[in-house]
Amino acid sequence: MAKTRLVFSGSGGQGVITAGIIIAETAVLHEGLNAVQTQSYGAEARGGATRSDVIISDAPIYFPKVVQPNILVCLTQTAYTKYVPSLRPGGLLITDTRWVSIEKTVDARRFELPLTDTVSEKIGNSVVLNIAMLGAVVRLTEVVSPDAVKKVIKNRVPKDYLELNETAFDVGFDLAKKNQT
Amino acid sequence: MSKDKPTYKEHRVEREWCKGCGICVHFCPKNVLALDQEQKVMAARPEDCICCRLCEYRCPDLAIEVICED
Amino acid sequence: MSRHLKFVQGNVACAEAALYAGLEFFAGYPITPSSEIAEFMAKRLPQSGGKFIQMEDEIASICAIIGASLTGRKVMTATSGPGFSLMQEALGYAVMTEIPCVIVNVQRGGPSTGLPTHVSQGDVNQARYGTHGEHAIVALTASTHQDIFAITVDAFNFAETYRTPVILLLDETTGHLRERLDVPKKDEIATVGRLKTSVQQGVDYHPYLPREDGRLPMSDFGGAHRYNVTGLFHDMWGFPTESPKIVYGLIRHLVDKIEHNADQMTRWKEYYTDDAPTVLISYGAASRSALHLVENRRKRGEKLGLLELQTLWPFPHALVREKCRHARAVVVVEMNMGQVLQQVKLAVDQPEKVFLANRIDGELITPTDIQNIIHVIQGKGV
Amino acid sequence: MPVRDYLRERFFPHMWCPGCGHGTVLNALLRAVEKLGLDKNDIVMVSGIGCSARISGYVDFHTMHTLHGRALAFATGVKMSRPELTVLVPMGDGDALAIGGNHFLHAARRNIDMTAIIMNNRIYGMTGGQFSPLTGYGCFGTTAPYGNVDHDFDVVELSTAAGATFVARSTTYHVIELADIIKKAITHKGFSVVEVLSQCPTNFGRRNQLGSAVEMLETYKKQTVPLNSKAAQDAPDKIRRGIFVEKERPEYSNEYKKMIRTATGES
Repeated sequence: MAKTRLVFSGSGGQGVITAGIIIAETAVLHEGLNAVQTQSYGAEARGGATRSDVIISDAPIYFPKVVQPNILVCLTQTAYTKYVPSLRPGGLLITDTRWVSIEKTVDARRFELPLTDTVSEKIGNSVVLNIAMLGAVVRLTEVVSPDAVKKVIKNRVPKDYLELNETAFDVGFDLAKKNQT
Repeated sequence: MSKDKPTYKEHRVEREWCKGCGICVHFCPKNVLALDQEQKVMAARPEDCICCRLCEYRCPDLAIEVICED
Repeated sequence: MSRHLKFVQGNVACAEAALYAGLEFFAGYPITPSSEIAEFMAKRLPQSGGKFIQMEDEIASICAIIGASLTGRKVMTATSGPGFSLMQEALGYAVMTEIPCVIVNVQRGGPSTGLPTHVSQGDVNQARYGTHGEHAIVALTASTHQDIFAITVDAFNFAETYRTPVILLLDETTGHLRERLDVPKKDEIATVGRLKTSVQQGVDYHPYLPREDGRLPMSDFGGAHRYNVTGLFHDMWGFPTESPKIVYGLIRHLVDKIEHNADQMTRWKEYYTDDAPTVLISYGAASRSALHLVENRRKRGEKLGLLELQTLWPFPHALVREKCRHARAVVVVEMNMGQVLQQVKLAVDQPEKVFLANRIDGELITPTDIQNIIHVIQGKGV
Repeated sequence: MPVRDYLRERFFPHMWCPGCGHGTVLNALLRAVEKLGLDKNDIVMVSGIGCSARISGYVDFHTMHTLHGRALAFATGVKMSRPELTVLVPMGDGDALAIGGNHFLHAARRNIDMTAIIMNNRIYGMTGGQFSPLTGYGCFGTTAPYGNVDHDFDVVELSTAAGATFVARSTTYHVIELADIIKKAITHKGFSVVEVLSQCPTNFGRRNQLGSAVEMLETYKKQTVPLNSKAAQDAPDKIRRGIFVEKERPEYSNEYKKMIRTATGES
């Protein structure tokens, strides 16, 4: 397989780092692949610009940062403006309709998904936005299997919140599926 | 039954250790001690010793031992 | 799926390895980007009967582990640049008193508080020269989690074997990076235990009289032998002395026990160095970028080689000289102004063929950065 | 003399000046240890740097002569690792309260079971008489040639506020009392502080016209009063001696032992 280079971007507290960790951990622990995850963030614990880089490959991965993602997720307008120029032409762009308006044409497969709105509507708890986002990414990229991701989620999430997270994953997954025509 | 008072035997002085500060001499309640010509402590009036051992306790050089028999 | 497979940060790989090596006592003070190690220890050490203590600062942390080591425990602390600066005084004490301990420095940008969440490799010289007085030191590094694990076990083994503090120079990138770690099975990597004296109670034990092989068996504080430990120059009983003969002998001993065993402590990896006219020398996170470039260029037929150093101190001059003998150009890839570069220049026959590819802005040097510098060098006709 | 069994006699006479109070502190400490019948192998003494710190060289325990101000940090590592050992930490006033002030506060806060003895001679003796955090306002030192404008700490108040569970003060004149207080401090389960007023005739006495060692001891005799005594009531300005704090609070090593039981699920 070719290297899959993902960048999840948003603001601190949205959980993009956790989402990156989950998909990378899935690749390593359940898919027999190599993966690395790095992150960059400001000094703020909440609210600053945050990005999580993930590379997934069946070959060894040395340089761990993503320079040119072929999959980019933007959960804020700031992140969109900052990172969209780095997206590899022909890549995949996922944005949240609530927070991001697409300003110009990008040479990419574009998915403007109402992630936040759907999560709020169907779950009523936007804290799991990142897991819904992950569901959409998994559906659209097929880089790891949804069942494997759920195994990782099960291991990482406290028991009381497991169902909430699993539902969120499915909501994102189905939303992507619906938009995939 | 009160115990007998201890009987004084001797002051053992580690002469090499004594630095002649005079603390023991000055604070001896019975004026037993004195510094000799080499500025080392000695029991000048041993017969007056009451075995209170304050010289032994107070000596910064750990140079004095008061030997008494209970 | 292997039961031992984990997906963790480099800091956690280091911490897992420390437990594997037999760590029993950890003292630390929170500092980015090393705090994950302390957090791991706070949770895991009490589970295995070990002890974790959060001290009031980094000075107290290193002092506490030295005290604990003297009672027979394997010990470690972890910090980053500003904390490592504070530790220099007691690092010298551990050198002088020959007390085994491991000090992890997850490097960040400096000087001063610098760049807490960004990478740097600026503490190579501080590890060697940060504490005052003449001495030798052991400093190790690695670039992947599997290697961080192995080198951490080495760090404990060297500390115990040579009775010395060992510094692990990690960096923000590898420390925070998550990737796979196959935790080795028990006994898969050899671990060195504390060498204890066989001298029985009642027989004179000389804490600072080396055996014929140069090693100093220890006796635990609280054990059968009472002795003195001091940061002053000391005799074979551990008592202060100013005798020029003893002072000379002790300095020689402290330096020689490291320098004379440099071969045993030299760890490295090499990629295509045999036929490469251009050899890259790198370490830590920077060497991941270097290897990325080397592998990419090889696919296109360009003969680049890489020597990845894992032992930085004692510096492996002979190794570097050997691996660079046939190279027309040597490019040192590091994230500082040339701290390893200086050593490489000392090591090779022609220092003028040694160049620097660096980055000092808090960002991980990229394969492209290195490629661009190689182009410039080649443009010079090398 | 039974206490000589605790000495490393080959290093005597010791290096302290004639009349130095530190020898008397050593004397009283050994008497306390002897009365408690402690085994030499069960005692660790950790000292810092300065005249006071040399005390560790003279006692036949496990001894560690460490860095200026850091003795309590080293000692914390020892005690955490081997809680069954008796840990004694003699310190000078600069050692304990200037460079080591923070370590002192935190050792007290943790209430880790060790005995800190602050040998207060109000000066940096070994380096030649520079003023210390206990020199006091108006006194003279080589770095206070016009009279000190720094105020001093009250060790008892400081230790109490920091959470020490045993706090006492005595002097090198009141040797019977001193040995008894040190004995109680060692027995106390928790962080114990004993401040001992200890004369430095060479570098403090001389520079402040306090006379010889004998005269300095006379001052301790006249200017201090037992806590809660009639004499203390009559003389509110005089320095109090005695045990100021003696209370129970969970001890650090014990608490950690409990934490291990929680962590391993044995509780």
